[in-house]
Amino acid sequence: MNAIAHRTLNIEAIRKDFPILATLVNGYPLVYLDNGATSQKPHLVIDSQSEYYRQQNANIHRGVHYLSQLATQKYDVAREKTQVFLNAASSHEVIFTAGCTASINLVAQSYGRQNLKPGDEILLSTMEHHSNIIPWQLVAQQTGAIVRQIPITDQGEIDLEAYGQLLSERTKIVGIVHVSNSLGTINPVQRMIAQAHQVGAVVLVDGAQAGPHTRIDVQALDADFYVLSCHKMYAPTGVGVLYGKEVLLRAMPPYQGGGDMIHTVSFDGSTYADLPYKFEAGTPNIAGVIGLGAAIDYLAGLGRGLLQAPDMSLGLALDAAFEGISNYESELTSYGMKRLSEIDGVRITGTAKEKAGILAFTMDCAHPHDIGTVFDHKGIAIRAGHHCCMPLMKRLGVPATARASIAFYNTVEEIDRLVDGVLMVKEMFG
Amino acid sequence: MNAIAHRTLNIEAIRKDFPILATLVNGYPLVYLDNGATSQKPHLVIDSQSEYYRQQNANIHRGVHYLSQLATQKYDVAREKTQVFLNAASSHEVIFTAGCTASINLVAQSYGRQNLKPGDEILLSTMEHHSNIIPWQLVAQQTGAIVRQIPITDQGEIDLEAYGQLLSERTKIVGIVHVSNSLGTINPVQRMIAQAHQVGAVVLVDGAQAGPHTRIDVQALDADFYVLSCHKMYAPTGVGVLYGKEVLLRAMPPYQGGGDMIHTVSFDGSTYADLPYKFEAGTPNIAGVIGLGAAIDYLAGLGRGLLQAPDMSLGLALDAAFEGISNYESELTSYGMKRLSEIDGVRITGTAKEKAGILAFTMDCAHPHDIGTVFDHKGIAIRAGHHCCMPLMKRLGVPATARASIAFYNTVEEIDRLVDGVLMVKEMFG
Amino acid sequence: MSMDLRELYQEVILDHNKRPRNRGKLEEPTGSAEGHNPLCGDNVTVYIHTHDGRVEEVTFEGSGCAISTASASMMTETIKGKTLAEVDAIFREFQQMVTATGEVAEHPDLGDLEVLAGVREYPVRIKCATLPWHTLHAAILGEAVKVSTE
Amino acid sequence: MSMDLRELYQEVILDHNKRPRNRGKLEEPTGSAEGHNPLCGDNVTVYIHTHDGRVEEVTFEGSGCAISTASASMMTETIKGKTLAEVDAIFREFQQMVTATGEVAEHPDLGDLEVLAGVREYPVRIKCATLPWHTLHAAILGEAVKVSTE
Ligand SMILES: Cc1ncc(COP(=O)(O)O)c(C=O)c1O
Ligand SMILES: Cc1ncc(COP(=O)(O)O)c(C=O)c1O
Repeated sequence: MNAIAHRTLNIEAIRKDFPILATLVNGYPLVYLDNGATSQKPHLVIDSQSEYYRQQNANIHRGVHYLSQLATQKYDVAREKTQVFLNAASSHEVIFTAGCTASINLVAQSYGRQNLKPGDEILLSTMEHHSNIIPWQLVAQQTGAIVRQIPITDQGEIDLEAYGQLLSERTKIVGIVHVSNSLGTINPVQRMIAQAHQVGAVVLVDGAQAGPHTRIDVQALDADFYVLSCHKMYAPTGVGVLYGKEVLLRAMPPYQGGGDMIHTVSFDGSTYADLPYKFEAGTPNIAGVIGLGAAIDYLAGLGRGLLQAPDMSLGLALDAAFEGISNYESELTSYGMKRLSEIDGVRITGTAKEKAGILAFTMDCAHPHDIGTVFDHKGIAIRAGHHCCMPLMKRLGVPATARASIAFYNTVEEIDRLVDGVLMVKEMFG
Repeated sequence: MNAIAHRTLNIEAIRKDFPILATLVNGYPLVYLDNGATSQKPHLVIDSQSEYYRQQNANIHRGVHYLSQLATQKYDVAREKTQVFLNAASSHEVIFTAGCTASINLVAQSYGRQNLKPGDEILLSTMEHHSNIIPWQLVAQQTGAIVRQIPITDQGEIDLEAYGQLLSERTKIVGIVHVSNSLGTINPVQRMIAQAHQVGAVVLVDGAQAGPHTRIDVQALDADFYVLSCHKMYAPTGVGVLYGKEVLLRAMPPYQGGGDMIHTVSFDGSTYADLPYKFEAGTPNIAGVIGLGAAIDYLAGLGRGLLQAPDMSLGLALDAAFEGISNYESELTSYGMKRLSEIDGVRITGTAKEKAGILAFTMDCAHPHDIGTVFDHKGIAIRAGHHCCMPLMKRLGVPATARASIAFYNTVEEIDRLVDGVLMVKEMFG
Repeated sequence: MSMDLRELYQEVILDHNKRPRNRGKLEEPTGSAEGHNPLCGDNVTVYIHTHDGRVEEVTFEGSGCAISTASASMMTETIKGKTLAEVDAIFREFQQMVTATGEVAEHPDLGDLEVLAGVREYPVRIKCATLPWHTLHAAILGEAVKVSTE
Repeated sequence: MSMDLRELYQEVILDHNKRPRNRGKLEEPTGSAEGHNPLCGDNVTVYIHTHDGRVEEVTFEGSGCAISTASASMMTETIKGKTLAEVDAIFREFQQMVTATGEVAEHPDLGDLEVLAGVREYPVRIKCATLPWHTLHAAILGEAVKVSTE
């Protein structure tokens, strides 16, 4: 993939693929730096939704008719694309859910409730999103298991020494965010998984912020469970992915009951369908899943464009796309970090060595909420708050931060406008 | 509302609102009679999705910026529209979920797991959809409660005498489908709820097939829980509604944990948000919920058109729309029942006195699956199978039925084509 | 799109559907198995009697669509008297025929069964055609498992 | 769309934000309460000392944005010395001012607080302005509850 190092994404062309980027806010061109909350969608994804409802809409799996067969085929193909996206060993290991949060709850209630006993331990890092904390607290209450905290350093990295000491034969589950939504830290999940496996624990990796920015390979990571939030990956709202190793998924009881997840039903007892259907009760978000397929196609298209190889396989195209995306996003992040750190009274939150597109900061003179409002006035969309990471905020000793989160359609000029915004806040509140 | 009796929907104009109806299948104009599986979507709903992604897309609730405020406002307004749709007392009683199946699982796991004790009884009718059976079997296994069956008559009606005898102080929950997806039977839910309340049981009404065809009034029914499947109601895939009485919802523990459903989170314990957020963990299907709002607007538009009252309130407009819709759909159903019953060797399944748009049948000469394939060849989309009602199929003594399910955009000519299809099957297999 | 309906429902198929051959139960089978397609409610039970690695008797029972009934009926006719190795080869060839995409190959060993090639054009119906075969396979192996083609 | 930023962040507000009045703890309050806005992490505690139905002392502590800090600061200035009935009326009027849509009414009783009218244009910020008031309300009632404006 070295060929790519010298080729760069055509950002100007890419921006035209995302119609919302042309919005004017309050007379200013929108600077969308809230990608960590949700990404924008390219035409290809938006149009896949209308096309589906205009030409293919039907319920899947059970229909003999034309539309149902079309819809089923599109849905199944999206699962195969997602398999390649994650480099899963089989498409049966890809479960579609309503969201990343739903995926984690599924694992906690199905795998967790089945396997946890009183005194067993669940390890979660201080930097986890609430979605990777509360489901475990709930199942801990139900089973008598104990949630323990993997501490972090002042730079916002996992304290690996402490992690090693926390691991023991009591450890049954480790939950770890791949890329932190509040700090940008890229955690050494491969290494952490290997360590957890040594004590016999399984690991769930929260890939909500990794999916949109890095090439994922669940087999190389040896992850037991890996979850994605598709609306953050240029795809529609209402879709999540749960990857699980087949051997684990097979042994797990169903989470939700309903249509499509059964084999036979009677009032005397029911039997359940095979993977992946066992975990897809009821009519899924068919249009949304097809939209996820379109988002993966879009990313692959970027990769093929970079290498001018229109016939490249999906996997290689995604390799190329994510190499291009992460190179470019790192440049933007470094530039932003440098510019922000030059401003007096600005403190950057999250200075890990391995770090992806998050610029989070606080200012001495102004509360993040005020920063957000001033920015909004200039058309700059960032997030102010705890970013669903209250334990992390407590650890950092701040009630909230202002967070700009980057996607590959952002530009250096937009980072400059962010910095101008910071200067304006200083002038106003300083 | 009597004014409406003499006015009828303009079906020709309505068909133009649904772009997929112009599809040709195998050279024949599509006859879409699989509305029970999923409905088609009007332009207004389809366009609401592109408009959202082109102009408003952002994550909701936590954002200070322009797009986030737009999206939040649209999402909140959709909840208020849904409140009117159901005539709920408060918009806090309207919970958005990933689907009807998810709604029932939520109630089973949250209300059920909290309230059921060994020996307690859950009553479900023989005609329930698997989605209203399996979740209760799962919670019964977890709690030691017992699932009992409310039998039906040969016509496909609830055996009300048997129901009365089954009710006892052991009865804690009754699950009953409002309109059967396999038979079309409209169940006397108001009366059944009153009876259940006398023994202190709560009632969940499965309104998946009622929502698209009848005006719902949860307060008049005095339903404790009422669930909707929005993709069957002209809205996007991936959205469901759970209505619950405030007093019940307040006392229930959260179902899924994650962002937005919390008040405070710490590793020492967390506290949960108020209604409706307590039950909406994680980023919801924002576009889908906004699409549901558009579907409700579309229906209201039909009602306003019928009465030529463009300024009519949403509630009254929905009254008018559903009066028009159910009148017209009953006519189509009666016509279809009459024509099918005239054909030798065709047996109609479901002959309840109160019956909505379902024409389900078996033929002596051909299996439903073959009927479906022959129909498909002529562009007629119906469903062949057990319709996620295996216990009902067993009760009826058939492995499967062929089911045509009607929506207000269907026509008499389409029913005629259905009948022609049946005659062709007879010719081929007879 | 789809080919003419008559190519799916050929006369031979309609005939086997109406008058299935070898329908019934075997009194003392050396193996039997139950197959189920939950999508359409098809149920089939296959009874087999083998001796010295050869199929002496094979029958089926159950309710299913025309495709699965005809497939079961023709299957019993075709394999009676064949060695288990031959049965295995025919099963493979049959499966290949109904799932292959692209060029339609010749299948001289399949005899009448070749009329089922038309299901290739009807993806959801392929399982109807293969259900009896999977069930046969289980009956031969003497597995007590229930087969499902979901 | 949104009005000029200076109308939200008026000089008076910026001044109260920088130099909040009556910040601190009361030694022996007759009531106190804690308020929390989980959306932005704002926290405020209000201490009150009333005697004979009149506010003798009122202070606040906590960390919050400029709007909530200024609102708390001005609130304490405005209500000191007022009867509880007067406080109640002012609270109502304040709430009406920051949530009303349409015509902007006059609010002569609110004094300086009137500069907060600008939050009307910023729906997500309204809760910042009202959090100290809800907390005050709880402190007066002597409720041990924690207030949340979620
Ligand atoms: C009566 C009934 N209940 C529940 C469901 C389940 O709805 P969904 O698959 O949208 O969750 C359906 C739809 O198939 C239904 O017809
Ligand atoms: C790291 C992380 N995990 C989990 C989530 C939850 O994702 P969703 O809200 O899409 O379920 C998010 C998004 O907010 C996140 O950033």
